Amino acid sequence: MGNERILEVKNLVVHYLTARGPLPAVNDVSFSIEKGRIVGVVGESGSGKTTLALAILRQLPRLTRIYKGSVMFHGIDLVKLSEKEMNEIRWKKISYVPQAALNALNPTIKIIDHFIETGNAHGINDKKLIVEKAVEIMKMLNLEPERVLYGYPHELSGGMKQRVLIALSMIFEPELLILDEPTTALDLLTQRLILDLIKDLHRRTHMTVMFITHDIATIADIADDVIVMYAGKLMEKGDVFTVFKNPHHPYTKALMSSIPDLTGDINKMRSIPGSLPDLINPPSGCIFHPRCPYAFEKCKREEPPAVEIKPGHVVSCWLYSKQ
Amino acid sequence: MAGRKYVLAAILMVLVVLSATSATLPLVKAEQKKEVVLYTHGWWQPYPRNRYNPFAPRHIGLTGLVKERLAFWDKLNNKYEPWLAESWEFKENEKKVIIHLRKNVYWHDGQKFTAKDVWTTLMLYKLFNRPIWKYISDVKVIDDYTVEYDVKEWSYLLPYYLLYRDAEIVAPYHIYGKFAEQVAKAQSESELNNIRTELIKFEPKTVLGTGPFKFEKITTSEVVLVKFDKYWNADKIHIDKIVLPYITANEVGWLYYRSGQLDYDVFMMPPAVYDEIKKLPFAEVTKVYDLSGFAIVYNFKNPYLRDLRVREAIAYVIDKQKVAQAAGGSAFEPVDYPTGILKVVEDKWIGDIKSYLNPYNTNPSKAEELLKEAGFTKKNGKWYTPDGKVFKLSFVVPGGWTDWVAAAKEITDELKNFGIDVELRTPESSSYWSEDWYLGGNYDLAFDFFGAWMTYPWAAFNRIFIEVNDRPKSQIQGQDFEKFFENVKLGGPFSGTVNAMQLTEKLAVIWDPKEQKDTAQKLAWIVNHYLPIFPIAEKQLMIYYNVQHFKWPDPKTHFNLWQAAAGGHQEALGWMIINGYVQPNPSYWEATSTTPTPTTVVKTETQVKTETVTKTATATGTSTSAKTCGPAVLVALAIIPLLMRRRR
Amino acid sequence: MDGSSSALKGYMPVLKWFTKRLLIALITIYFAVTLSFFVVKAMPGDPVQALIQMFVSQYYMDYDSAKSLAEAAAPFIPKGSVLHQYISYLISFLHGNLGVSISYSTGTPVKDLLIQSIPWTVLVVGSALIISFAIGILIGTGMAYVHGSKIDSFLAVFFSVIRSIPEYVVALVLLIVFGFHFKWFPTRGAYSPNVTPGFNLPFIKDVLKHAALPILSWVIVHVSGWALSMRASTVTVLGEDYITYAKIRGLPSRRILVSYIGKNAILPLFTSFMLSIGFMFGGSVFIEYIFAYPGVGNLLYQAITMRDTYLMLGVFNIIIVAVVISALIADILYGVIDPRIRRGA
Amino acid sequence: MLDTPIIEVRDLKVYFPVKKGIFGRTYYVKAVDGVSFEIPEEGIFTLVGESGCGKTTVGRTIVGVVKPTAGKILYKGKDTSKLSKEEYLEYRRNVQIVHQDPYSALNPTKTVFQSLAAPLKRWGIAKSRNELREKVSELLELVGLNPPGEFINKYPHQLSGGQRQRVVIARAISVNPDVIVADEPITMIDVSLRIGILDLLLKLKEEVGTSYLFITHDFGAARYFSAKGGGSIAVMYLGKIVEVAAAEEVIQNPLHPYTKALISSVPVADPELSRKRKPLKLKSLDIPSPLNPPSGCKFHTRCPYSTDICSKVEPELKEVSPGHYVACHLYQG
Amino acid sequence: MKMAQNGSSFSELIRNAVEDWIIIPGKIIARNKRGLVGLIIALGYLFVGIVGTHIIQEPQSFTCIPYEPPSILKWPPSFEHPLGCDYIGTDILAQIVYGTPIVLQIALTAGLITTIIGVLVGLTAGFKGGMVDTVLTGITQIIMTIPGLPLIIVLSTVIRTYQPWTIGALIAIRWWTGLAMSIRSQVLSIKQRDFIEAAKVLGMKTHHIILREIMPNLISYIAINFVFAAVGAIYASVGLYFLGVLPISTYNWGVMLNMAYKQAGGGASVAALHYFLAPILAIVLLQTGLILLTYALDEVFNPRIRTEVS
Repeated sequence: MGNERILEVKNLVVHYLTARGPLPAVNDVSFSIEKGRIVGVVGESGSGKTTLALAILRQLPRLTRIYKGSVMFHGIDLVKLSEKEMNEIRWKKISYVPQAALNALNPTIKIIDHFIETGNAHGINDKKLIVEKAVEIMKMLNLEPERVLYGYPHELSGGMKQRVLIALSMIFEPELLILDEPTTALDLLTQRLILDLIKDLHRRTHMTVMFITHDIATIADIADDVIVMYAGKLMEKGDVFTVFKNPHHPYTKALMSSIPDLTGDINKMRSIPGSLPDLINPPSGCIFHPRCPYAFEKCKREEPPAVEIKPGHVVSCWLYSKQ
Repeated sequence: MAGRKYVLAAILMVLVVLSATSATLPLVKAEQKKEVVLYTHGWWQPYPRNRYNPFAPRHIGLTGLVKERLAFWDKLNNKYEPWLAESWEFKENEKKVIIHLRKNVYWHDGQKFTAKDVWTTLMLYKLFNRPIWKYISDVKVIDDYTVEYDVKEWSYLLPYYLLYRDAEIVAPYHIYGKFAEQVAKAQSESELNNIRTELIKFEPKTVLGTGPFKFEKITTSEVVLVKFDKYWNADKIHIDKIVLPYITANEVGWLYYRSGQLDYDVFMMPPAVYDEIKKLPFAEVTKVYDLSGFAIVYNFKNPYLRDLRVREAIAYVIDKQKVAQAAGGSAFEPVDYPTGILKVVEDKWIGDIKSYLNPYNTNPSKAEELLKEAGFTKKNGKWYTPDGKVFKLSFVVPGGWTDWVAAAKEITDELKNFGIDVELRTPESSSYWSEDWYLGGNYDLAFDFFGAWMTYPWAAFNRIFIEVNDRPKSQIQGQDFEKFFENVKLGGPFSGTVNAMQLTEKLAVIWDPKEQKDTAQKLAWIVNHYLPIFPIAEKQLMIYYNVQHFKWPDPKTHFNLWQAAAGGHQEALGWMIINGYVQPNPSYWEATSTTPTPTTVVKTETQVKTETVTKTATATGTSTSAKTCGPAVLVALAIIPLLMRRRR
Repeated sequence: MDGSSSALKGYMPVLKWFTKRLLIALITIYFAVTLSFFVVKAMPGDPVQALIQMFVSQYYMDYDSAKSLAEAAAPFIPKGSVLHQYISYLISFLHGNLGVSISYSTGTPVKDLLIQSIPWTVLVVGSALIISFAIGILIGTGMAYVHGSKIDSFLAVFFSVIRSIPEYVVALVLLIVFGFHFKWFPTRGAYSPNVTPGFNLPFIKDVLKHAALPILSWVIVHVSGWALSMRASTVTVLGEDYITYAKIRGLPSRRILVSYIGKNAILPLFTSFMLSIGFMFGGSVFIEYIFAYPGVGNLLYQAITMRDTYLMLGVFNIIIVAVVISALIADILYGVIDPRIRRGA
Repeated sequence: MLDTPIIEVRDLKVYFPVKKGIFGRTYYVKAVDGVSFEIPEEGIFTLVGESGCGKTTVGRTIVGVVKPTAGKILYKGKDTSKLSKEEYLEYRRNVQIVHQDPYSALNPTKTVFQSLAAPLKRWGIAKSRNELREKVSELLELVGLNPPGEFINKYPHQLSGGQRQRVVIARAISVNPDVIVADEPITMIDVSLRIGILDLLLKLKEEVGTSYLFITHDFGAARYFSAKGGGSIAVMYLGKIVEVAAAEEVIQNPLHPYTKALISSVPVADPELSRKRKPLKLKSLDIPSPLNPPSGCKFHTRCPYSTDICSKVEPELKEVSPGHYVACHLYQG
Repeated sequence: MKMAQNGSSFSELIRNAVEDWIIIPGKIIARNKRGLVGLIIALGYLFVGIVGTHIIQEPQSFTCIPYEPPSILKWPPSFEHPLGCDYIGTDILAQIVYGTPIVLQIALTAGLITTIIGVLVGLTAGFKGGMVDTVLTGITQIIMTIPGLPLIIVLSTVIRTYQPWTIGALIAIRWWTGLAMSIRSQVLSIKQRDFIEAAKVLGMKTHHIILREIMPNLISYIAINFVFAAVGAIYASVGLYFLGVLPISTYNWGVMLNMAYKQAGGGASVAALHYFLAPILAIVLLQTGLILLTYALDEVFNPRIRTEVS
């Protein structure tokens, strides 16, 4: 695979402004995505993975601000772009498939209008052209274009909606596609179908994909690289084979053994003790230390730095720090 | 996409148009003021049917302006002056009255007015049993301009009924003749009934009369009359148009006064408003007697109120001065001697027996004495009846009549303070004047008029002793009310016993002034001493007129003209106009017509007049634009934040 | 959905639904009309009595002839037991005959009076409703955009307070200030005498001028309600995923405002808007009374003060029918407007 | 087991009337269409299936909030439809439910204490206030909310999802039930805490002797819970059980094509393995409408192995190897 | 009740009740500026309504100069007649004060009856469902089609009432319908929540489910609607007095408004303007206070905010 870094996130901090004070939903996260790779971002709810995606797209919800850091896309810092310049990049270069899909489409307009308005919004006014493109992608996604395009969102099943959203994100053949939990809330067989379709799409187009999920098994299935997040922090990142074969960070290890899957030894499965930290008053030092079985004195005092233990394999843990 | 924009634009446009047109309105009006227009109020709303039929309920009346009577009644002097009739002869011996009609009179549709029309009208009045037919038995047309009445019962009230009250000639033969002929021929009550029904359903095309003004049209807000060119006295009339905006409430009338939008009217004003209106440079207000007042009616059904001492006690508690003040300080005067005789003629009728009359000046201790004498006891500031119950009275007044309600509230408070528990009830007025309440005798204390719009005292005593709205007093004030006044023991300057009801009836028929006075005095003494009702205050009519627009007769020298407005202000206006007493004020009307541009006219006008006018006067050229902008600016201000929001 | 296979088959359920809905509407009308009949009948005050008193006091008739005249003038006042009256009323109601008024030029059919009054009310209240709805939606959307801010919370309080100010207070103040003090607008009635009713510019201008203050009073009172509901509805819609997603797709904000926020936020308000249209005949008593506007509200007030039973019933029934019909239309239109219902979710 | 099963479900059918669109016409959804199974005393029975297969309806019917259209539920061998009023109440108390969504399962206006004390008072388990406090604290300790004093006066919004679910479990066991219907108890819980909840339920089985009907869509959870607790797993499809066997047997050796398809689709947390796997491809992904289910074998429209008979004859649930039942014509001999 | 045998628990119960119903709501309202203002205004009126009539002398006519304007325009200000006098020299403040209990009684009755009927009907319809629901909803909707204000006007003439309580009840007759329908839909949605099903499964009795499970979730809604019903009743009653449709009782702001407008010329004359404005301001201030109070009421019953405070 090529080494061109299409996206580089550096020291990104995103704050939710709450009544009790700023809440760092994404806290000092740095990583990069290489062209043509599928990067899986995994984390539990509240780990900041969706916020990270929205921050890259510069489409954060109300009362949420990028506090610090940069998002370099082809060497351009997206954080510093004007809204107009950002609009040029959004969707054409970087597009997004939202989570759940149940409510992401306007219930009062037809599917085809979603395509047309998206096209119009980015300067393509030829209706025919847009419809043609939509039909093409839909066929690729095993959807019957005639039936789907002229229907309303509520007439589609969850899996179909999810596929429509993927089709919608593909009409400009973006360089980077961000998929936010595209399989959550879908039935097992539909999940499988969507995963296969994404893989298939990736094989055909070689686009770069950022795949966000809470399900570590799905990552194993689809991703080339993995980023593990916990409470807004990056815990571990690396090549998916390396990380899964040999997880270094205690959180990654615990997370893996807390998933009841079909192959593992049920007697080795156990949940991670304790609960998620309060992000407004986070624990001192390493944010995972209250739940970490290996925690020692230093973990409570100081935040661990990100250490590259192997090229491309980074862990934020005092256990692997040379200091 | 653009739908929102259009909605916004539409709203803005509507508002701009509205404000623009509103600002230009006064200018247009000013331009039209070359024709002399007089404004006075009316109360008719245009509804589909029968508004023009004078026999249908709630028809458009306009007596004195559009319709005329045979004579003008000078209420102050109880004298009659020729109007449609030129002269009349009362022949007591022959039991006949002959009336000579004015020639050169035309109906507004161009037909000549003749004796046939009088006959037609009277035949139709017969159909409805109007009171005149109590006094006459037949009407005959002698020639085109002479009518003869056969009198049934010779009475002092004959001229009143024959020339004034039932002498409004409203039914021209060429339109209503067929009905009149039917009435003349009718044999049975059922036939008459059919004619009545037919007549009420009849729909003429317009209001027809013989008066100085012709009915032009009625809109949702106004009635418009224009000068009738064929009127026999048209030369003396200098008013081209009369507009009667639809106003039914005093408070709205005041607002019209303030803004100079009425030229002549009679809305009752409370002192605050009266003072303010009087201060206006263009306004003048003259007070005349309304020839009526209000009195407390005691219900003789209530066993305690049958006791004269209790009635007296209540009279002593009430402070007439304060009650009049409450009813409307500028419009009510307390009664000096509660007798039923009106103030304006007090000296004439009872001037020499005043020393025998009781003014019932407020005297609570006297009242206490009287109640104790009657067996009442007072505990903890509350009165108890002789049989030990709380003395409780209901007091009923018509709800919508705020002056009465205010007076009643004051009386209630005074009686409560004295220790009598009074509960004030205010049923809706239409319900009050029905057998549900007052006319059915369902009250302990109630309000009624006294005086009855006539300076001759018969009307007042008739209402006190005989009937109200043709309902006998026994129905209103208790079964045995009449028994109390059948054998009244006289006192003071008089002696013996009399029957008050008979005395009242006698007063109606006698013509001898001396006898009239004697009878009236006895009745006045009875009322004053036995208190069948307790007259409290007399109403005054406040006639507002605009001196900037018109010249009016001087109230000092022509008081009788103004006093005629009592019971019919439009009629009085009509009389003043046809006799040339009302003239357009040249300084106002000529200035308008000679100056070329209306805008400047209004300006100079306001500058010439006092400063108050400038503030309230119609729009000037410069302020027009500002006013146009007003609402538009407000709307724009409301929308700006939205627009700004969207741009982000 | 396989409705397209057979057109008739596709419409059958619609027809069935419509019939059922219509039946419910008719039943509602029946019960409401019955209820109001008995309530109005229970009012004290005999209409004939009221008429007699009017004849006696205004036309100086004697009581007996006034009575016979009243009865002659009012042959339509049914006699007999209340039940009998009720049945005959229902029958004539079915024939479209609403009885005859006794207060306004006795004998005028109530229907004629209503036909005279309804257009004025429709003009004033109808346009006021539309204006207040439009302005309310604009303000509400604006507030939702800045929800949570100081301006928003200030406006929210401000509008809740405005909403609770009685409309008669607003109308009185407007009448005194703009009608009499500044004389910007005429104060009473629907049009002036110097214009000819009909389709001509001066008349229309004049009518608009007369309607301005009543409309303004209504708008001031009612705009807050719409603004607050629109704000709530828009805030909900703004939180929906499809809004965020539309923004991410880079749709122009105007498109999002109109077909995303606007359409979806107005939909829930639609039913209450339709119902307000139904209630407009009954909701303008104070304003029409204060401005002496010849609409249904004024008619009703007069009817009540004059104890004009059938006129009262006529107005009541017009309101009831209007409400039921507008609810029916709302249901049908809602199905047409909202695809989720149209295509059976 | 020799004992009578604590719950026995026989040929249960639950049909719901449904209005289609606003335009009238009532259809019947056959949510549960002839399901039979038993929950052994102190045992576990697991229902697995995709959304809409009727597994939740089975659970809700057993706890008595849904009335069965046909079929029987036997509690300790007795037909619950024939119980006396007192017996029925007793049965209801003995069969409790733990819902999927811990946010909706607790009254937001009540504190933990209030939520737990109400059933205790209702059944007279604790009476005085002190007794109630003690008992509630005990319960909280039992479900691992330590120290109880820290939780007892909290409102639901002050607790995390896992803690809420523990309170819900505590409330369910507060009335000492024999059976708990656990309806997707971990679906809404954070990934890292899920096993904790399952372990808690298993612990209660050991300590209190509760039996479970475990309902889930997650084969991993079904396997973990059933295998650890020694129960069996049943796979449901469109209101019917298509396969039943001991936990590991179903997972490792699925027979029914539907089970095969499902299990082969579950992602595996091993990149190498998952890239080698070939999931069973179905003919169609669309689940037929439950309003109008296919004839014969309900799965035949999607089954890659379907033959003529499948669309005509409905296969019965038959034992094909000891303890392994399948409803498929492929195995009907 | 049962807890009496244990003295300490009884006093604890009292302490808890005080904490729950006085201290915590107090703290919440104190935190919320609008609510605090609203509460102060509402309590002010309540104080005036209860105590005011004992402090201030009953209004008496001819005790001051008629049309005396508010003292604030004069120097030195008159403490005797802070709001001036009406057309027959009755102190306006005294009239407002003596009108307060009547207005409050009307508001309270209307609010209570509206709330009670609305909650009963809405709860029953929503909870029972089936035929009961169909019938109740049907009745409610039929009543809803009858125009509100006209119905009240007609009914007031039928009943011919002079008692504030009855007038309040009259106004409530039509107004409960909206509340009933929204309570019904709320109950329907709460009924869907799992905790209701759990309560049923736990064998909780119906009254427990209604009173302890459903009601606490509705209470803030009900409280707010109570206030709105009260506000509406004030508006309606004053309006009807102003129209002159309701029988005039002694002291009432509506009667004042009627008298000020029609008898004293408050709309047309500057001299009487203060008399006209006094009842208007009294109404608007009370309504504003009550509306502001609703903002706090919403928070008082919200467990999230309760825990933040305690």
